[in-house]
Amino acid sequence: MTDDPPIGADFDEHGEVAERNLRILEAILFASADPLSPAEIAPHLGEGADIPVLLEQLARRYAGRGVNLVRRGDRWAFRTADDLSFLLRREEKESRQLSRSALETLAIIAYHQPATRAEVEEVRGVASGGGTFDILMQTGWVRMRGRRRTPGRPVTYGTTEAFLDHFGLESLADLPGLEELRGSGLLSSRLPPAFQVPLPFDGPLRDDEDPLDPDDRGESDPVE
Amino acid sequence: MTDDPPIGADFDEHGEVAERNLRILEAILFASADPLSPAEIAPHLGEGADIPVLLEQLARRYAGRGVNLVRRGDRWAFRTADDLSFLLRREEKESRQLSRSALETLAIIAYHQPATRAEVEEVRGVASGGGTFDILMQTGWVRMRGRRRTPGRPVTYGTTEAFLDHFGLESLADLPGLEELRGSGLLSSRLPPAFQVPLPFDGPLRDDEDPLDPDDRGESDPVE
Amino acid sequence: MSDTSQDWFATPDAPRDDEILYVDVDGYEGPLDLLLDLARRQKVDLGKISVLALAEQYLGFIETIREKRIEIAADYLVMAAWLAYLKSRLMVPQAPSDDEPTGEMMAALLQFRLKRLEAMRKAAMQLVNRPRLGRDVFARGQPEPVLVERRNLWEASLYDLLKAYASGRERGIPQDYHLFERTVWSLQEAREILARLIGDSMDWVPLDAYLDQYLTNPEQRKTAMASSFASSLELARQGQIELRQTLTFGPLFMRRRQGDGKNN
Repeated sequence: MTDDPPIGADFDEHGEVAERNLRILEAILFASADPLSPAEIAPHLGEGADIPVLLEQLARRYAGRGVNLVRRGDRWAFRTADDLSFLLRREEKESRQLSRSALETLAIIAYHQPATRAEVEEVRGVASGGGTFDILMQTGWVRMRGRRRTPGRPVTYGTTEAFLDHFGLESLADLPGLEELRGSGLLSSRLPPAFQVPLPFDGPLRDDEDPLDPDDRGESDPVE
Repeated sequence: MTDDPPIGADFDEHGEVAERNLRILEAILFASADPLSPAEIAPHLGEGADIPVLLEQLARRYAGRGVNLVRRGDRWAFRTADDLSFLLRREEKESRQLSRSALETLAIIAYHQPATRAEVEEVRGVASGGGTFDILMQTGWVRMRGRRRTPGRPVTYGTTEAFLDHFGLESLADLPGLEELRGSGLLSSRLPPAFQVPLPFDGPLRDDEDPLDPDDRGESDPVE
Repeated sequence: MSDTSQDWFATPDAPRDDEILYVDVDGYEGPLDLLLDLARRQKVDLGKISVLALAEQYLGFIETIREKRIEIAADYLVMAAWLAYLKSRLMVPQAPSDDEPTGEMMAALLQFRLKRLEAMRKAAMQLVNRPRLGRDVFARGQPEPVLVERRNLWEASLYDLLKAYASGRERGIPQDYHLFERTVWSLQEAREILARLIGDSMDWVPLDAYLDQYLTNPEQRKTAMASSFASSLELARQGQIELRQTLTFGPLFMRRRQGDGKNN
């Protein structure tokens, strides 16, 4: 293959028009969300353009390339070349969105850490399903820090290095405070005077935190 | 794998490997709607592939076509050619239309970045509604970068790669009229421009955006 | 284009009444926007405008608004105070010992700010008229699921996170909470207003004396003075500004501290 596909033959007196039509055809097929029929393409090209010929010509140009112009019924579309299909993603690798409640729980853990599950629920005003914490642990962004030295010895949660890394934070101190959340419009300016945003803490264990035993899996959690 | 990259001549002894890499590169970039970084592409290519050279070569092949390979910050993507916009133009989505003040704020952030909210307000001479920054962050074009190392430790804002992609800029150096603005001293925040006029900067944290000391988790605002 | 010879000291044309009445403060985004519009009406290059005429027009406009007893935002009043001071500096000859800013310097500063704002507006228009993705230029319409290593399987942006936090916290605020109508300038507000006013002024400005003129409501005057003063002390403590008072009960001068901040 060469840098210039064999278009030399196209440059007869109509070559320039044909070349222009090929560029338009290429752009339209590239940008379209669906395969296109010649009838759908026609309005975009100049009068009298021979669309089937142009399509064949474009398909020839892309033959042997990483992407091919293929025909599906009477419609046309660009597709990754068959022999490169190993590049196509396998099912299980799909990226996933965190649910709203998971995102909110994560944010509260980040700001209020070290925080127990009960404390997170108190801030949220609703009970978190056990599944939420499981998912957050799966993301690798949340960890169990220790156990609070209070009745019931609840597990305290905090964020991880991977959390900082994913969200592009140098440190937890980079999380915006009350004034900035307000200034950027995320918090409304009509807040009670007592409203505060805590300073997150991810240092070593606090006085009221005990370390986890190596085999402690956080058994107070109803969901394993 | 080869050490020397004699790719210019496609049909020498290394031509076949280079051609295969080009096909894979083409397939991956063609398939993705979002710009991709060399690091994201690398795992799919043979060991030792010179990705920057391959990207340049692929970009040359597509120059002048209906679809071009363009650079957006550190990433690359196929986009329909600029000059075909009159044929392809679609109505802007309502949600993407920015108010005059949001647009002005976006421009000030883009040309003065990293910029704090107070600096944006100083240029505009008026308090920005918090909603403006919120909307700009929702578009994905503006992000919080870090904190300025000055009293009050205000959050600094900058633009994203999605900003470059949306406005068709290879880098911030492509911002319209940048040289002229710089030459006339209008990008400095002081009068007269006594020292070097700053250029907009979206790289990693700057000297005056130092990360916080580990024990400094000061709330932004001592006046409350 | 006949008045290009005007300089800062030129006698301003008396602002025409009809011109002023067309100006609706609601249509402006702050005092600088209003000034820029007034300057544009002089129909000359921003570098050649008569700053004195501009100050007169602005002050005349604020006067009209106040006569109609229309509420006007603090930003406009603070700008009026600054322009009144600018006007006095332009009209009164400078004493040699005087280390207050010269009228020319203040006028140049104002021109700089107007030019900068106009330049940013032009830049915004150029930006918005570029070939834009999804409007003029398009990405692949049928992206194919090619395997691309992402850093994480889970997708969430910092913005998503902060948004979730803020909305979660706001939901927890009792609904029956009523904010009392605030007629005071909070310390935060006063601080921000001062920062916008003296932001890039490197020279002494006697803010309080002039601010006083434009705050007619005694209640508002008190709160503005108290908050501005307290805020200026706070800004001074933080090393952002310097304060000076030459005689007891004399005007309080303030300026940005030399060499602060960015180079530090």
